[in-house]
Amino acid sequence: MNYIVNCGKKHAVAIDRKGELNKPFEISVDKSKYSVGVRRLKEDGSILTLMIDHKVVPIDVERRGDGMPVRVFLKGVPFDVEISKVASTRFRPELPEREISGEVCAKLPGQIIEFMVKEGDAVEAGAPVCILDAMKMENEIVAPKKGTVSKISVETNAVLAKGDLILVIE
Amino acid sequence: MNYIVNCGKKHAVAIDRKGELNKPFEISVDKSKYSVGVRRLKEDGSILTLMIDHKVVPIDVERRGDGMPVRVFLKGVPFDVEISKVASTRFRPELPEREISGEVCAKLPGQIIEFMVKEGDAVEAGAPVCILDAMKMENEIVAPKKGTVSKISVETNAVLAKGDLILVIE
Amino acid sequence: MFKRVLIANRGLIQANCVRAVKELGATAITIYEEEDRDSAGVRNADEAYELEMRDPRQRPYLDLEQIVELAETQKVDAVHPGYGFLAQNGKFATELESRGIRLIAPREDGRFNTANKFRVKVSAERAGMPVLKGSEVFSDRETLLLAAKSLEYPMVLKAAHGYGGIGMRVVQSLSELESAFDHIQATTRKFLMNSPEVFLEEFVHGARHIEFPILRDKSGRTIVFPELECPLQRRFQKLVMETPAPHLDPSMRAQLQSEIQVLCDRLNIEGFASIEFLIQGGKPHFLEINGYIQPSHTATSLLTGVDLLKEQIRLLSGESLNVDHSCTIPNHHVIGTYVYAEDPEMNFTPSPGKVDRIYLPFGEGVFMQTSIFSGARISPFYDPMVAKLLVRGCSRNEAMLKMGIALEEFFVEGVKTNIPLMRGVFKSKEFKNGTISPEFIENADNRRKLVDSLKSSKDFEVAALVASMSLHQDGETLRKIEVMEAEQGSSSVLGAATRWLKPRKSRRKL
Amino acid sequence: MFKRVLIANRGLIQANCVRAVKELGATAITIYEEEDRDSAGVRNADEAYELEMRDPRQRPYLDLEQIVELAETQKVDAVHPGYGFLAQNGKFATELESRGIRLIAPREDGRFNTANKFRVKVSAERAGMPVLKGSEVFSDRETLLLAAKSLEYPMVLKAAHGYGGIGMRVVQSLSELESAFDHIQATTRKFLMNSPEVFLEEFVHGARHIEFPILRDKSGRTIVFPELECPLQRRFQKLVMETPAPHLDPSMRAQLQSEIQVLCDRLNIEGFASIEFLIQGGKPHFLEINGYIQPSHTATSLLTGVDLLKEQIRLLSGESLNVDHSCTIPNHHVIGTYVYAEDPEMNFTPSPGKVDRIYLPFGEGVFMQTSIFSGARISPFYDPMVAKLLVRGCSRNEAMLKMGIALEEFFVEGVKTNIPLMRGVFKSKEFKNGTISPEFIENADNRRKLVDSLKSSKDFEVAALVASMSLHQDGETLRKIEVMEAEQGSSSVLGAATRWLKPRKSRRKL
Repeated sequence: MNYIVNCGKKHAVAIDRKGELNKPFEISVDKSKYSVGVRRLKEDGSILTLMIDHKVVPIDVERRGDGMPVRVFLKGVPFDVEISKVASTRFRPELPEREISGEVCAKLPGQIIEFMVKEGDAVEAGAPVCILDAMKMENEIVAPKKGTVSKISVETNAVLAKGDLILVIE
Repeated sequence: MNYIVNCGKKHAVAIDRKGELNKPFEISVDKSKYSVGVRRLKEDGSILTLMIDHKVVPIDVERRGDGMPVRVFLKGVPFDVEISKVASTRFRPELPEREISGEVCAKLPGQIIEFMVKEGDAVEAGAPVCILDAMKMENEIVAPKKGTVSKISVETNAVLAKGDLILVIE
Repeated sequence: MFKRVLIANRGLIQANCVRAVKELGATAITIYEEEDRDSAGVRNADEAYELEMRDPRQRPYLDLEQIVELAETQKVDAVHPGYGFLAQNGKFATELESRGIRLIAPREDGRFNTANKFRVKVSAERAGMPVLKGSEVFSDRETLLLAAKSLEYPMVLKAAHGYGGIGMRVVQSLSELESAFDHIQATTRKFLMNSPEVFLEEFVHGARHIEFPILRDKSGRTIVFPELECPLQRRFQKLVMETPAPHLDPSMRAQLQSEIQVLCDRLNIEGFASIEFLIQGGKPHFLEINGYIQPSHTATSLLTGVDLLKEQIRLLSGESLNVDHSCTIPNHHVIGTYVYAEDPEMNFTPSPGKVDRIYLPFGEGVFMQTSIFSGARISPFYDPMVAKLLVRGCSRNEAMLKMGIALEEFFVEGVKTNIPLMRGVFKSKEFKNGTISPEFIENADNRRKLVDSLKSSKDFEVAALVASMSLHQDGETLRKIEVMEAEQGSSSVLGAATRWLKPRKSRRKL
Repeated sequence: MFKRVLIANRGLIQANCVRAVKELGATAITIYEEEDRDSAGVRNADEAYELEMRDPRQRPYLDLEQIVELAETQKVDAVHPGYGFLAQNGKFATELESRGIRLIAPREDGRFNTANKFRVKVSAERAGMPVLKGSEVFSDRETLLLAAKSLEYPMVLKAAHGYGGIGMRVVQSLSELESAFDHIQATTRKFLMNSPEVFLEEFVHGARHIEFPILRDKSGRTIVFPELECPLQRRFQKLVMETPAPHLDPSMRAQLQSEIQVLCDRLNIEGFASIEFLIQGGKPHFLEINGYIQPSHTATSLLTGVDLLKEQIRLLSGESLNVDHSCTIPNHHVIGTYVYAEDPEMNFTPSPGKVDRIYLPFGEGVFMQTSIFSGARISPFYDPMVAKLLVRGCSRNEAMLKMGIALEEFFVEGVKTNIPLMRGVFKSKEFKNGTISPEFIENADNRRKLVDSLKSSKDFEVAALVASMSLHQDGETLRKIEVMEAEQGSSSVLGAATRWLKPRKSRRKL
């Protein structure tokens, strides 16, 4: 399969389709050739460790909602990536329109120490709606879009887990 | 429930039947009273850590084939125990006769480097039957009982996991 | 020595205090809240007591009443507060003393040192030390506006009883000054400072920050250790520690060591303290005295072989100093790096959560203090420090080399850390020649440059390769599932493709 | 310096060599067999190559041909053998030299030191050192019987090229002597010794075992470090290391240090070596020269701040010594404990397997070198050392205290270790007053006594309590299952009672 990846500059990546996960892959990036072995996998099948030209490389990949990689970490060092073309004989992940959700969730575990809005308030995109206290730091949480606060689902001083719903803007 | 346990000397242990796993138990041993909380459990339900009178105690228990404890480890320090009486309103584990098995298994992972017997040989209890090489050390494995070698199930140089069957004496 | 000592803190300092108390032959008693129950300090203590969450707005470790109650019912004869939390709390000290319990904190003339930055500054000035230009103390807005007129922006607003970067703000303008004032007044209560008093001080650009740890017993025997430098901070908290300070003229070290001796005698300090200076253009300015042992002092222990924590407890129990003076002259070089669970790319936003993978460095001259492990949960409620990495070399160069390699080996996944950033720091010219300023990495561009300096052109190819591999791998996984399901109708591996069946949230947009 | 260095070993020494080579700015290349693929050394190396298992009777790390091949194809200019395996192998050295590749092992007059114990003994005698009464070398049974007549039982039979306890036996009688001879002749091949030559030596009862590590460059500059003592062994392998040796008269230290200087000049040694002595009744006897860095030397690095591993590589690359002599006089006390995955109750039978739980000690003056973690698998095929725990104190007393507490905090479950036994050792009068003999714990009764010394009468009550609890807990579990099944017919938790449904084998009867 062939990929065009923006990372610093555009790179053409070709992975041999006949590659087997338990044998090293022959992968070419532009003019360079790499021998790549898959060393460790997570339960969900994603890759934890690669062996690239006899060097162990722990990796992590951040993905967009649709599963496309946006960020790669090589032993913790981040690289922004954008896959601009996937030439495949088998699958081509479709990229749906992403619409901004009005759901405001806790971006970190912590405690809500103040609300700046109440239900029914109109808010501008980017306006602060509440303060989340996490690790001695007060984190301002802002409205993701313009609209009206239709629902506040927690109370002041509530302790939240990452991802808990705080309020909804419609 | 009441238990009589030989450990150094005989101890009378009484555990309040109304005890709840998530609350501290009131347990008396002879004249002493202990407050005991269950801190961590293994998946199989056995206890990993106790909180005994406000002290964290990592424990491990070795059991006989029938499940009766024979050895207790307090943070790695071994104590021989024998439960001589279980006065229960609910269950009383039965202690079946234990007959010595003629199955000889690998007591350690390692490699069989030599057999002293072949199928059909008569052996005395305690006679060496093979050498298991583990960690630079040659471990002599002896016959658990008098009898005839009815079956040798691995070959010389075979690499064995702990518990693998080596041979059978009948 | 004390018989029963209560350690009123958590994390690394808790475990380290428990160890020190046990080495001194006393009973180590400690406290914990529910989610810290499996921590090393709790595990190793002789007795550990769980605190109730009596007030949702206040963490149990700050629950002064509850802790004093426990100290009394458990009949302890001393309390070690660690640092932060109640370490500088006057009320806490008084409550304990009134019950005949000693708070392990430095004394002045036998009284608890209320850690009043301003009073100490005045004493230092009287002792003939150069201090920073600044105002008197006050707690009302009117005086604030007046005082501000006598200094230039940027200036520093300090709470008289602030600690560890709390209650200290650099301000560029009057409006910033006023909001900083309001903020400090507000946080005074939250962080249990002893009074809302503040004062203003000139801001010294690109100054170097050094401190001299000292031990002094009640008969006045004193050891002034070699200086520590913290060349890098963020939010007034230390990221790197070095001892001795690079490029500090030995004669200045000797001079400051003797001036400090004078100051300590004058204040009649007993126990452990750390005397801080700002150095600009070769000129030292007295800054403050810290009355508690901080993570940075591990570097001094490694350099000198003196267990500061243990000595601090011994001295405050009334025993006398028996450390030999040879350790006041440095014979090696020690560098330490603090590792925090936070995201330098997001201006050091805390990154609590579960550690998925961790690789720790080790080897000759490489030392770790950490309690994290694969699977550990990092609390969102406390200081996000997760590890101290220290190296010792025969020279600063050797130490820098060791730190560079150790940070390459050090890898944590699941939470974001400053490890990659610090790799860049120790590779940088600025750090090597000692011209890096404490604020250097407060600047987002500098941070980006440091991390980018780690990337070879090959790395970009590899990153592109990895992105493609991960997508390819999804394909392989999908195919496997199709095959398996075809073969045995099994759906046991369906989880393998979850990200395709129900899209995951991107971890990137925080 | 070398450009590309191949590290031909595994485990802690592999990781430590990789680190040292990287700190020296060279490319660190290493080897591994399938089951070691996730180890720290492999992870941190610049390049790692998996070895094939070409012969089921020989571990790949001993596969001389394969490793030499790799060294050649990868164009390395030096090979670090670590210790054990190929460290002392003459053939390996020759094969490499013939390809222009340096083996990192000490030289005598520029030649590879074939580590012939007997030849070195002769040189030492010529240099005027006291040596042990013994025979010439021989390799035939006739000479054996003759030579035996000239000594008394017990005596020691040594292979001229043995190492690390291999090829060394204490014998009590002629029959033991003969079987020991056969065993050594047999193992000569297995452990790749350079020849089947052996010799006999008197056995010195209750002697103390000390060694002086040295560094020497090609121009003859030499550092003789303070002595290390290994007061406790089993199967001739070290369990405890201490530096400096307790109760060694400083004048004897100085005298031996200068005699060693003479011997090294005479042999014209280049690189790292360690000179071993037996001390009995205050009288030293030269024992042998070890040509490789052992785990024990970490203690010397901690005491002196000199990275021996790094210096060894530097010196053998032809660079010159630049370590300052201050480190030849000890200013602290260091104690180290080796932790092995083995069962002291079963006469130290190896206990390989999976680590279920592990708690590591840390804190001021407490240092660990280990690569185990919860979930780690310990190989049945190699030396079972899993960790080195070191402490540094201002005095031997402080160091012993620190070691005692650190061992209490140190806990490993899943594999048996010598940790509980060592807790007993450091509590014992014998260790404290330094009268413990190296063989002390070879005796099963002594081992039992040491472990029993840890048990308070309360502990027996607690053990009884725990036994009852575990049985009670089974009951609770069963009841839960009954309830659950009644409620929802769920059998998901049935595993919880497996021990009742299908009895488990007792782990006790090995």
